[in-house]
Amino acid sequence: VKKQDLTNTVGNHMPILQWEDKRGLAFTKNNLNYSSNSLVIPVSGDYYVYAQVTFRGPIESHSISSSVTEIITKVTDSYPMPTELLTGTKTLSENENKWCQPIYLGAVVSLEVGDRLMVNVSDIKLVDYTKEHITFFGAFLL
Amino acid sequence: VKKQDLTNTVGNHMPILQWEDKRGLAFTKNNLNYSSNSLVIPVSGDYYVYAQVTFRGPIESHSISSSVTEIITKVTDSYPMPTELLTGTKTLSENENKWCQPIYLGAVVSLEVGDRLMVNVSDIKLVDYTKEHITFFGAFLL
Amino acid sequence: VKKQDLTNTVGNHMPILQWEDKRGLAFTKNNLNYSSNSLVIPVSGDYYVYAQVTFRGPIESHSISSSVTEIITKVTDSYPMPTELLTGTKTLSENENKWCQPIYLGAVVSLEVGDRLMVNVSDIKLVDYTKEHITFFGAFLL
Amino acid sequence: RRITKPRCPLGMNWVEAVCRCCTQCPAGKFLHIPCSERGNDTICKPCSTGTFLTHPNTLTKCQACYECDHQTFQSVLTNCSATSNVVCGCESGHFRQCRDSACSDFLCQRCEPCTGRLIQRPCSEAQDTVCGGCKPNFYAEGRECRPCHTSIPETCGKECQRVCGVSGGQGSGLE
Repeated sequence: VKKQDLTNTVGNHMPILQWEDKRGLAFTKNNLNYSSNSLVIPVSGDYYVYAQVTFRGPIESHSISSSVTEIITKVTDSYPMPTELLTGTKTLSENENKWCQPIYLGAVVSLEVGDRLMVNVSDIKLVDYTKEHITFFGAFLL
Repeated sequence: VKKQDLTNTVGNHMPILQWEDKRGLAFTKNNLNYSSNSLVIPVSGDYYVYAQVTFRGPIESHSISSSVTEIITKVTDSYPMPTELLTGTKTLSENENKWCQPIYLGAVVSLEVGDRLMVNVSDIKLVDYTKEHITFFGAFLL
Repeated sequence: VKKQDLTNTVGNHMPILQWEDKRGLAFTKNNLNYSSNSLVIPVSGDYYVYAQVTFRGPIESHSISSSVTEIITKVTDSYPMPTELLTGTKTLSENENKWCQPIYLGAVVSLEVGDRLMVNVSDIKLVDYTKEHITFFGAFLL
Repeated sequence: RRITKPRCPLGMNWVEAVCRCCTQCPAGKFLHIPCSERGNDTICKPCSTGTFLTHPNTLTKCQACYECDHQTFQSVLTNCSATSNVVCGCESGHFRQCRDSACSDFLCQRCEPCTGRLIQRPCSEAQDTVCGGCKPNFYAEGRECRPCHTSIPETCGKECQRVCGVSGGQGSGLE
C-alpha cells in the first residue's frame, strides 16, 4: 500500500485505495498489471483474489467510527455498476483508546479479461499505510 | 451463503451452514460439486480450503453470546468421526451494542476422493446470510 | 502448531513459533521442508504463504497485553536482516475477561531457493498451541 | 502486446469471447449466446428467480439478490425482481441507523417509547421518536416522567396538584 492521496476521496461513497506495485515486496507479472488503482485482468479465468487492510484509530479531529469495512470490488466493461466480490465489516468497541484492526479477505472468483479489481474502504483516513506488510492486495490465476 | 433453514439446527452441537452454489458469484466446476451442505472432493490431492463467516448480533430474545466459532470440517468414509480442519474462535466484547465480526480461515489440506467439506458454526442465528460477499466458502486443487 | 519450548524466548524481541510438520494434519512435500522452526524454500518462485495464530488470555501472573501481533518473516542468505513479509496486529479491549483472538495472514511473495520462512509473535505465552486446527502455517508454489 | 479494445457503438459492448461488439441485453436479462460474425445477434435469457441485473449488459450471469435481515428487524420494502435487488427497511417500531454515508448499510434500532411523555415527532423509517415534556398527570423526576398517583404529598409538584389535591383532601376527611 502507499501513502493515500486524500484529495479525491471527500464525499466519495467508498473511497478506493491506491497501491504501490513495484517497490519493496510489491510486484506484478504475467500481464496482471496495475493501473488507476486497479489490478487489470489479462486473461479470463478463475483467480484467487485477496487483500488485507489494517485500520487504526482514533484520528485527531475525526468522528469516532463505530465500524470499519473493506470491500474487494470488480468493475467490468460488460456492466455499468461495480460488483462487490468480498466484504469484511468489523464493529469497533474500543472508541477512545488507540485501536488497531486488520481485515483479511480472500476467495476464488471468475473474472473476464479486462475486468478491474480494486479495494474500497469505509474511511481512508483510518487505513494504516505506513508499512507494506500490514496492508496488501493481490491475485493469482488458478 | 443462502438464507438458513433453521429447522434441523435446534440442539445440534455445531450446526452446518447451507450454501448457494449456482446463483450470483457462486459456482462449482471440475467436478468439485456441492451436495447436502458439503463440497465433495472429486480427486485426491492437496487443496487450499477457505471460508469466511460474518457473524452479527445481538439477536432479539436470544442469549447474549460471549464468543463465535467457525469450523471447516471434513467427513470421510474412512473414519466415522468428522475431523476439524480449520477453526476460528473470537470472543465478543460488545454485548448489548450491535456488533459485527467476520472470521476468515484458509489453509492447504490433503484430501481423498469422496471426502466432504462443510462449515460448522457455533450459532447459526448469528450468521449474516443477507449478502453473498460477506459469508462465503470454497476450495481449489493445487 | 506444537507445544512451545519457552526456554529460548525470554527477552527475545519477537519469539519464533515452533511447528509440528508430520503428525495429524501437518505435512511437507515437494522438498518444501521444515527445519529449525522454518519452512525452507526448495526452488525460487512465487509462493502463497499463510499462517493463522490464535491468541488467548489472560494468563496467570502475566501482564495484561494491550495488543497481539503475528508476523511472517523471511530470512535469506543474501541479506543479514530478517524481512517482515506479512503482519497482523490487533488491539485487545477485553482486558480482564477471558479473550480469544485469531489472526489470519496470507499473500503471494517472491522467494529464492534457500530462503527460510518463520512466524514471529508478540508474546509466545498468549499463543493457543493446544489444537492443530486453530494455529497453523503453510505455503505453496504458484 | 497491449490489447486495446475498439470503442463499441452506443448500446453495444465488446465481447472478448467473439472479439466483436455485440448488442447489450436489457436489464433483467443476461448474455446467453453472444452475436456472431454470421450476423446472428446476441441471444439473451431472463434472470432466474433470486437473481437480477439493473442495467443493460453483456454479463454471462445475473447477480444474486440480497436478503433482508429479519433477525435484526429488517423488513422487505420491495421484493427482488429481475431488474432490481431487494430493498430492505425496518419493521414498525424501529428506525434506520445508517452505517455509511449512503445508508446502504444500516441497523434497525428500536424506537424511543417516550414513556409518560408527549411525542414531539413520531418515529419514522429514517429517524427516532422525539419526545416532548411529561404528559398530563405525570411529573418529571430526573430524566423520567412518573404518573402522579405514585407521587407522595410532600413531593407533589405543581404538575400533579390536580391529582394530589383531590386524593389528599378526601383521605383526611374520612379519618
